[in-house]
Amino acid sequence: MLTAPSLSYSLLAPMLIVFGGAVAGVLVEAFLAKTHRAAVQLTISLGALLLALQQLWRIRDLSSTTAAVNSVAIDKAGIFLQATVVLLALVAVLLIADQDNFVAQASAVPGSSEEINTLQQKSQQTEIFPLFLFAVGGMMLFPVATDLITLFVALEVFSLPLYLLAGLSRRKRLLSQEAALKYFLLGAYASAFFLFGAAFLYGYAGTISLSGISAAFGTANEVFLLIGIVFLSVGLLFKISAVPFHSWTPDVYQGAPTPITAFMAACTKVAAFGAILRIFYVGFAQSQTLWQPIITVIAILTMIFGSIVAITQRDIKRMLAYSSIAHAGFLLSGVVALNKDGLAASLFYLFTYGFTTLAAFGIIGLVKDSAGEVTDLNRWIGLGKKSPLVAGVFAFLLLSFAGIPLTSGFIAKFAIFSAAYKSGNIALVVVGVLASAIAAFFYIRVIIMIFFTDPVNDSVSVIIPSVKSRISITIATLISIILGLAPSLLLNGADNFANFLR
Amino acid sequence: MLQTSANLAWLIALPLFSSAILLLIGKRANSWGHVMACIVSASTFTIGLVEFFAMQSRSAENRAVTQKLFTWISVGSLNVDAALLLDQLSICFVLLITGVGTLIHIYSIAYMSLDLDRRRFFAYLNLFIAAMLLLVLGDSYLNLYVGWEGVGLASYLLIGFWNQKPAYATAAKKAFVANRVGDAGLSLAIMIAFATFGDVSFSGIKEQTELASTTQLTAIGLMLLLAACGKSAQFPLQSWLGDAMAGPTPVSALIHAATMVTAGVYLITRSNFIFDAAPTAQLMVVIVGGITLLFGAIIGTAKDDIKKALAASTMSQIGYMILATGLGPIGYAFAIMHLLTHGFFKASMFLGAGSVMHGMKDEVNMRRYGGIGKFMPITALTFGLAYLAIIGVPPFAGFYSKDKIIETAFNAGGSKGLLLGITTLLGAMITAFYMTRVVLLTFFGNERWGHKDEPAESPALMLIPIGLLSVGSVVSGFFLARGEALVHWLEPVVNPLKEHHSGEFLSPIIVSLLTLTAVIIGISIAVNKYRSAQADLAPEKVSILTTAARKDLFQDSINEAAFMRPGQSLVGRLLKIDYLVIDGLVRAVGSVSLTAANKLRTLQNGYVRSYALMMVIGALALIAVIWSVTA
Amino acid sequence: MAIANYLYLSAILFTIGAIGVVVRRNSIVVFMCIELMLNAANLAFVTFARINSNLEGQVVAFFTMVVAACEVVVGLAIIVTIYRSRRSASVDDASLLKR
Amino acid sequence: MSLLTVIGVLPLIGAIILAVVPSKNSELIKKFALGVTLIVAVISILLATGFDKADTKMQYVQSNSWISSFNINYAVGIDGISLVLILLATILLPIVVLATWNESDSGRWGVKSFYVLILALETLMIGVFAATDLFLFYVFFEAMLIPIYFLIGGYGSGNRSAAAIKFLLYSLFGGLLMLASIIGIYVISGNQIGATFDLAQLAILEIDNQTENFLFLGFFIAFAIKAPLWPFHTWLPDAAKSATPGTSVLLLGVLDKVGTYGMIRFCIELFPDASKTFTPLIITLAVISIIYGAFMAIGQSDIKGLIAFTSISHFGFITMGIFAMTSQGMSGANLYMVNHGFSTAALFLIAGWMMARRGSSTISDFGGLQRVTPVMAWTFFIAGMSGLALPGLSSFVSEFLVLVGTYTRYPVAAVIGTLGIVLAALYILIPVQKALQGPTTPGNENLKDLNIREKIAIAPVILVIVIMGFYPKPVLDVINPTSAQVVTNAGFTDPLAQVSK
Repeated sequence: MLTAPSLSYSLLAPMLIVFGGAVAGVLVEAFLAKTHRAAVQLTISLGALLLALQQLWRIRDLSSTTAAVNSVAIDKAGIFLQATVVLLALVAVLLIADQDNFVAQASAVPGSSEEINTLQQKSQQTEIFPLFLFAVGGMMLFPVATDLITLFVALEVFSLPLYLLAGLSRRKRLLSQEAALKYFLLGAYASAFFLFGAAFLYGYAGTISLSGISAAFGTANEVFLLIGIVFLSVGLLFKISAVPFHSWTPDVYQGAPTPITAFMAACTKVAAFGAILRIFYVGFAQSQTLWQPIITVIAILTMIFGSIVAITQRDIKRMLAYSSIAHAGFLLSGVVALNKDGLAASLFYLFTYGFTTLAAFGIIGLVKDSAGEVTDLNRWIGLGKKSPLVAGVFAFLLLSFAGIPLTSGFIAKFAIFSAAYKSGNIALVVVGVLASAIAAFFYIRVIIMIFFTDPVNDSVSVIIPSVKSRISITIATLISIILGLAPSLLLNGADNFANFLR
Repeated sequence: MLQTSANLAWLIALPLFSSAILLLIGKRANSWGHVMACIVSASTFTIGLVEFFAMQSRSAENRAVTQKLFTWISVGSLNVDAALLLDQLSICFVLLITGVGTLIHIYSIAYMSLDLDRRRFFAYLNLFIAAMLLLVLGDSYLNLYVGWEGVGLASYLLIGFWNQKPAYATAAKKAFVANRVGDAGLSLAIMIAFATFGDVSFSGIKEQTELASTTQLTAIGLMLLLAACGKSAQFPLQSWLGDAMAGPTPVSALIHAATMVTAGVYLITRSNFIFDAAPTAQLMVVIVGGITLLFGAIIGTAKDDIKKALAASTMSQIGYMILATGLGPIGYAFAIMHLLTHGFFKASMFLGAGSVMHGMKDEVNMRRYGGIGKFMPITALTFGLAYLAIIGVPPFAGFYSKDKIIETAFNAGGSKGLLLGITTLLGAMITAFYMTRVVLLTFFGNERWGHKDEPAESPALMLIPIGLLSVGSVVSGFFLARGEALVHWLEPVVNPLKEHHSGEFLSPIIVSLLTLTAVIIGISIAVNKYRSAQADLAPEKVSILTTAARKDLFQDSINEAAFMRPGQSLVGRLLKIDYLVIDGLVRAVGSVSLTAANKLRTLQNGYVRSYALMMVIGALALIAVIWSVTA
Repeated sequence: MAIANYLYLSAILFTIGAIGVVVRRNSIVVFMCIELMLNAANLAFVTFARINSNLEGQVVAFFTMVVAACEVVVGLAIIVTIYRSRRSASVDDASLLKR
Repeated sequence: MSLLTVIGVLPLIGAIILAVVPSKNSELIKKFALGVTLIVAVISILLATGFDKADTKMQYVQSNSWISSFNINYAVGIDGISLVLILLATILLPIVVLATWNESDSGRWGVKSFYVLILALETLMIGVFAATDLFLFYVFFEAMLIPIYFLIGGYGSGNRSAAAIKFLLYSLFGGLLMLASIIGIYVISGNQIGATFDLAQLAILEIDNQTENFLFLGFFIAFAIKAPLWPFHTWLPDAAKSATPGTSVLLLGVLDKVGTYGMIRFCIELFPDASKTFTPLIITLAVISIIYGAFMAIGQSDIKGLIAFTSISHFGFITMGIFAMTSQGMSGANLYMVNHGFSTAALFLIAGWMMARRGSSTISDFGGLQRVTPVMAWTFFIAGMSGLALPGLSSFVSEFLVLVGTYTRYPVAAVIGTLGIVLAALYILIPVQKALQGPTTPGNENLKDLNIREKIAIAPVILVIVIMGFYPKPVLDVINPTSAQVVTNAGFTDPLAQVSK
């Protein structure tokens, strides 16, 4: 007799709540009057995320590999990653809630009378909230998925909403749509690689579970394994923007609405790195001699490429995109390290980097002129004089990106490099610090523009942020500062939670 | 164990504090500063005398006294106390410095009376006295070094006293730099001494001299010689002395004639235990002294500036002393004797020259003098006495001291002795020539100053010191040489009697006769040449030798060609290299990164298809890499 | 027929898809090429399921089809919007974001 | 809580109070800053009086866990070497504040930020010398860059932002190399004795030669940039030319000492074998620095550039003394750090006043100052004499110790180094002649001499320069035991005198 598969809802609750919230959001979008939608949607999103967070706290000491028929592993690291995603999403949703950034009706042709009408009537559509929640749900699933198909589904679940969200900017719509198209086409392309790789891994191991793949090492056809690892990696490396699969990053970061860029930059990294860590630590740990060299090379290329190309960027969002590429390189050192320290360091890094990124993009969203956001760096000149506080916070965040001591970015870098050193990847550490030196240059260049160059007569100004943005930026900045001064608050946690169930 | 004395520190402290007070209080001390400086100087002389008589009353072995002030530098095995040593050698200097110094202080009150900065001048003079006393009282090379550079500083300040004239400021700088070269030698000597003996005190090194190798001692000796060359204007570091005449004349008398420039002689004499055991270094000392005594003498023949002529003479006379110190144990005493007598007569001459300048509105060109003797009889008389002393006419002071040196030179033995003897003899002849020239051009002949104001005799405040000094130039030699008083006095310090009169080449009488002959020849040539000559203008058509002498034997040109210009071009080149190469490399890192960034940016061409292509290539490359690594 | 041939076919299809994305300009065609790649992967799954004699691969194929359908929905939405804005479906025209 | 922590934290509290309290009264802000720095100076003197000179162990130690997962502690303590450097910093600071009273008025962000930065910098300076935890040291080491960067970029003159960024990038580059080495030694400690950053424990690690060499280089390059040693020096003249005089004093007088301090504390104490291996190279670089810096100084037409290059020459001496590995060289180098701090402070402060009065930093724009502004000219002269190591002034003792200490082990280096003292005469006397002597340059006739505030500020510096020249014993007594300890721990003994009694 067939028995229904048993699901431990208690352990899956966080994800289910978020997905439930997303579905509720769709219903709200369909049935509720336009005037109330925005408030209700925000409430649902916040509620779902907070509830999920509470559930994560509840299950923080539990673990199971069979929560969903061997497809999902609820373990320490998984919970940490999920919590990171949820926390980041909580802060990000406040940024996203500033509807001003989003197109009122996505289907309206840019510049058409239809678009103008919807803007005038303030009949803003609020599909971004359910899309956002779906993405968050996918991101929560991705790092805890333990078989290839769940991974693939999770990947698509969080990617597809992001493709759409990238195209929803109210201003510069052509660029936004282009970003969406590029993101979608390349993302789908990468997914195809991922799936093809998954097929070969299945062919190699005869099973789609990561532990099965690990167990099969030494008993099966290594060519399949090799093809499988490479193609699967292409899909994963694409998501984290590792060179040479990074090309979408600058274009999409620049074109997407800034709150979405913030969300994407912070949360996608966490989810994708979470999955990579699990796949490589659990699935490919045995075959490390196969992949460690290439991931090392990719990490090195990524650090250097991101750092160098960022030097000449003139657009702040684009520059941070390249910066995120460089950070992906640093984070890959944690993957290569393949030890507990590497995992703990990566967890810490993802957390701090996420909040710093959110805050940075949040601030970028504040710098505006009459035509909307100003991302051209030349027009940021002299911002320090106009609004010292915002400029000062932004400078602090840049220093954190650069990894100057007393910022969280420094502790993160230190942690991840020492893990890499411990695993014997000294070259990676040396290149890492050199790339950091190059990277410091472009962060500091921005600081110079903001503080040390006399302002030209320009209409650029920092708008007074809404309460939501203010809360969001403040929280993110505070977390970044606190983790710089007292990293133990999180490091110990990361240490305790650095454990994958196999 | 040496006796201690609590007075020594006062010798240095008094003038030092006085100097500091004068500098710190500033203009408010204008009215009484010079008086205080003189009193302080006189007090030091008194202390010196007290110490001298106390010393005399003790037996020869117990005459030296010390005073430890405090631990100065103590690191590891290097222990240097700030401690003073007053022995038979240093008391000579103490008396000379404070005695002549006091006279010159008094002289300066009148000489500098019109100068607005007289107080500052006296502050510098006191500073000099303090530093010079430290130089001769220091009980170790390091303490000596402090005084050594201290007198250099005082000399720098005083040469540049009128530094609003750029040439004077340059002269001061030149003196300091040339001295620094010598100082570098002294510091190297100290380093070598410390590495060799683990000690830098005179007594500590003296005890261990026999243990050291000749090479080590020679190295120390040569470095000490370099130091002496710098301070005493000996070849090849002599060129600063002539320019140093930029300072006020009392300075020239005190520092650049009587005391500071003789510090080199002191240093070598003080280091007798090293030179006695290092023949090569000793030979170098002799050579340097010999060259310089002729060098200075030749320059002296062609100088029209009275102070520069005297400066050249100083250089030459110190050459005698240095030469003497290189002649072994017996030479030290004679060097010191000549040093002391020279201190009297040269100071007297400089002050006399100052007196003439005072009367001649600061004119220094002797061709603008003439017949001054009848307007300034006392000055002329004192100058004349000093003149007789320097050329070595018996029984004036110079006769006793110079004759002894010439005699010792002849007795140095072999061809070396002959060569040295002839050199010193030649020097004596030229000295007689140029000094006679100075006297004739200045005090005799027709009046050439070309204005109606007749020069008047200087005030008593100036004449008294000159008079006292000229008395010294007359009698000092006799007293010092009588019964070899100085030789015996210095015996405990330099042990001169061991080889005394060992191999006599020429008897003293013959040497004296030879010398007198040389002097007379020199005088006659000068008298012949300048008795009736129209000396208004320096002759244009002159021999190459004269031209060379007028240009200081090309010393400045050589220095410029050998050091200054290469140095300047090196600096210029380094400035360029620093910017283009070293900083250029740094900037290149930046521009390479920028270029790379701009090149790499072009990969990001905006086309989805090329992004996709990059991904494909990336994937293929990964497969290729793994394949090649694993297979 | 040897079962390996299915794998070769899968590889060929995947390659055709991959090349198609690189060489074709029309965004619809590019998208179809990606679908082709997904299906090539599906074929590989099914083949491996056969080779490994278990059903997991076949289950995956169903999942993939569903996901691909979702992708079509999202993809076409984006492409159509772009087409309406630009009156062009060429992927090369969407190249404002660069450098 | 250790007294050390108290003096470290006080300036920071001051900075925070300044930053938070909304006051626009710039006089009040300045007086507050002066008060804070004075209090810190007084307490630091108390600290010194309670210091046991004979004890070579760390004193005033305090250790609290900071980042437990990496075993990083807030661990501070001082020995003789760090004590004198802390004193240097705390004593110079009120002087700088007083001396450069009006320096911040024309800055980019006003007076308040200037003093917030200065006070924050003081905390970091104390911290960097007091840290006994490698990680803590690194944090201070790097964090120091930020206030200095803003001080140069915001309050400097000329091409200030370019100079600031050059300084920052250069230092960051070195710092990151050092980070790699820190990570290395941390990991090695983890493998051998359990991960730690405690200096005393790190010193006993056994590291294989090749690794040790690489780790050493990471540290050394960072410190050589900081010090700076040829050929890593090109940032310094630019920074010194652009920074305000007060900033330059802190930069050259105190911050750059971190480089030479680091060479002793980290390069030598942690990697004695590698230090031995690289000594010939380092001595060579030091000698080149001495001569090169001197020649470059001679060629400078800008007074700030001149002081910067003289410092490069002096840092050459310090480095040479350190790596001579003799007690004289080591003590001399330590003393040199202190002395150079004061004499450079004097030079820069007075040069700053000269420039502020004349509106130019070109040496030849001055002339005849001795007559117009005698006090200013005299103080500059004394500072210059200290710069050329005139006996009787402080620098002489240290320079002599360095040379003598070097000679006993590396005679050739010492001989070449001695050439530096001749060149020193040139690079000091040439500007002295141009600026102080000669006829008064037109435009300078009415320059004002130092006012009371300036006199009060400079007097202690001159006093220290003179007293330390005659009586360096109190400082040497503090430095000697630790220096000797460093030499011994590195496996060296002083060369014996070649002949023995």
